Amino acid sequence: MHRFANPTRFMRLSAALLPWTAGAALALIAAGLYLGLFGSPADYQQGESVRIMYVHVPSAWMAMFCYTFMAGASAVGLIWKHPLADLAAKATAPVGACFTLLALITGSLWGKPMWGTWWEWDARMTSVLVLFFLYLGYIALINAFDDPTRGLKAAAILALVGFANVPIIKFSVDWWNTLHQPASVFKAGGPSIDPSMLAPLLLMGVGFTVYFLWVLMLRLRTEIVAAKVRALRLRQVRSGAPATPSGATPLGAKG
Amino acid sequence: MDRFLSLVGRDLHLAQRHGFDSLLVVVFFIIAVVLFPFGVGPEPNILARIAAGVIWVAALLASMLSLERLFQTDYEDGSLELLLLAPLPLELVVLAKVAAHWLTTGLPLIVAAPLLAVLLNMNGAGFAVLVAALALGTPTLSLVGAVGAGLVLGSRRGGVLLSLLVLPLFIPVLVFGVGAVDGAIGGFAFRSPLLILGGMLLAALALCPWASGAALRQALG
Amino acid sequence: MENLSQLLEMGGYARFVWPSFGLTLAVLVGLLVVSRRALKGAEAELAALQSAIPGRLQPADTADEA
Amino acid sequence: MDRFIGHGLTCIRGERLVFSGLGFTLESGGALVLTGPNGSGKSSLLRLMAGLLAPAAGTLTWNGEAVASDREAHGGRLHYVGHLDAVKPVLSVMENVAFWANLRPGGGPAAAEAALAVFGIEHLAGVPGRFLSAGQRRRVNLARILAAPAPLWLLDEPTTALDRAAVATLEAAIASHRQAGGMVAAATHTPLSLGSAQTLDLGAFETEVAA
Repeated sequence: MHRFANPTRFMRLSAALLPWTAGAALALIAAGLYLGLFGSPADYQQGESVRIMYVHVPSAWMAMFCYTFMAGASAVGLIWKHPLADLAAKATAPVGACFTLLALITGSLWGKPMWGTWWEWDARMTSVLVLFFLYLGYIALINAFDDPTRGLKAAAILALVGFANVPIIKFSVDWWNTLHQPASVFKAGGPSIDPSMLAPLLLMGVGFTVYFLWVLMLRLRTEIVAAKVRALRLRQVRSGAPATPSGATPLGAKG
Repeated sequence: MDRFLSLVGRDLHLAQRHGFDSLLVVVFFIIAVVLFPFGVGPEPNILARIAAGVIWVAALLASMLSLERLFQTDYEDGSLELLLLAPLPLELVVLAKVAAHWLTTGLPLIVAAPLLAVLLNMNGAGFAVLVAALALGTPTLSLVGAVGAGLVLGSRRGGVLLSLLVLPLFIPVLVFGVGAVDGAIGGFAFRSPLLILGGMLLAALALCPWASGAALRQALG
Repeated sequence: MENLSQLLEMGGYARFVWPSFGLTLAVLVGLLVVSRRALKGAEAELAALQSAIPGRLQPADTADEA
Repeated sequence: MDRFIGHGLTCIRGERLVFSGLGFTLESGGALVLTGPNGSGKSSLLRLMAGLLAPAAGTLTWNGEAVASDREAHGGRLHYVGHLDAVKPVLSVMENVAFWANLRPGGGPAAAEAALAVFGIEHLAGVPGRFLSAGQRRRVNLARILAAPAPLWLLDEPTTALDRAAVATLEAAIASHRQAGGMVAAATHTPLSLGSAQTLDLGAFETEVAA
């Protein structure tokens, strides 16, 4: 039973883990950046511009990973009614949206020297763009209600509906793309990737994942503290004690 | 089944008593399409090239506009609570409301579409496929939209929010709807996009009433 | 010195490579700063409220489940 | 003999724990009056009993069977009157009542007509809902529950906007419903005289705020 889900365990665990994730994320990303910028060769076709890959590809991975994580957390929240899962989904959304935006912008910066245009309506970029819209819809829905738990529940359903749609959207964008542009100028990455390029890529990928956990814990702690603040304000209102001036707080639905 | 039909009948009856406000959606559809020649110029070749896409995009926007009211009035006047408590599955209630919504908005769009195709100088080969694709696609739009309409109940800014939630989910219907028409005009296969549209309709029929029901339950809980 | 300028030039792709890395770092650092600040703000508000409410030191909501 | 039992019910609305550990037993012919200050959860309990809200903990059973296991069956055996009257402004009084009656077993136009007569609004049968006063709308909503039989009535402030005479009519309707083996749960802060009713004071189940 998680009815009165007790966040103290999470608070204790995350407090212990925070410094470690922070250190690991910084170290991994720093190592990845170093290898990516200094320790890896330029591509024989793409020259130095291939280095954009070391931020672009991990961002795109994280864009997908965060959405999957968000949908999974939403499912846990809907099925087992675990409030921490709902909050985790909520805390993930802005991080995922940031990674998606980065994937789009760095992709565009990579596309300009490679394809000659800032934006190519190729299947991958287009489906990432749609993914970005899905994130925006989720964030907008979760913030659209005066009662925070109401937004969490609605957004959880949306996350699952969106997740079910991701493969359909991907499929239709692929189909549409082959119909409209039979041959793409750019063949992604080539058949195999040199180990000297794989190392920074993987370092950045793992680094971004640990960074995500770091920010997720920070945001989740914020949500829990904010819930406590709301609970205290509610008690203040009910007991008739004088309210402290700062910030109005939405109250739960009336009984 | 009787109860299902009486639910559909009630919504149709309500639409009729409201003087078929929903037909305004068709007027919007026509105006939106008519704007394009002013925007891109009156050259027949260009218009013919973009006709299918313009008609589909306008149909998407038109059916989205009308979705906001799908559950809203019943939510505001307390009818939705009573429908939730009616002795029939909530999924059927959703399906009945979607059916009535499609009959009052989707169907008129299909009727108006060939007329607009003429205005846009669309190749005659595309007409029948356009109607078929709309007939398969617009019910899917209503079904997917019903999920969004349930989710935004009681939120601030329901209408704008609904479009943000629902339009990305409409993209597959748009892709295959336009694909079928362009295929018919260009002389290549239009059967497979039509079949995919049909498949999406079946999947939406199976899943959306359920998701929409879950949305309604949490909206009233 | 030559190495550095070579690095900065990025084989002529400098204006694509550096913005990519710069923007990525800026967004990630920005997200982190915003998240941390929100946490500090919430914690400060909680502390202010807890000291403003007389009586129990430990609020009921951190107590174990009933 | 039907039995409707709630056990160990906990209700959380938003982030507020409204009540916890609440129980009740209703049997055929019984009545339960919910009292308590504003926000103590009278409406929430009625919505919980109707199945509109899921309890955060605890069970609701009807003749020993969990209510949550078959929502449609539970919906079929209850009438719920909430704060809103569910009267469509463009439909006539008769159409409004007949629609809800037709959705349920044992309801129909004849029963709808009789129900209108009970509440003294048969002369309004052809009038569209938008012309009705608040009191008339409330009577239309109450006529709805007479138009199709259901053993359990859940009434949330049913006397709102009603005059003395209409309240007396409602009391008589409830009495005959109970005589026929029905049961009633009602939240009210105006006195509604129900003979031999149990009273449940929700103020007693009020709990500290939950996070």
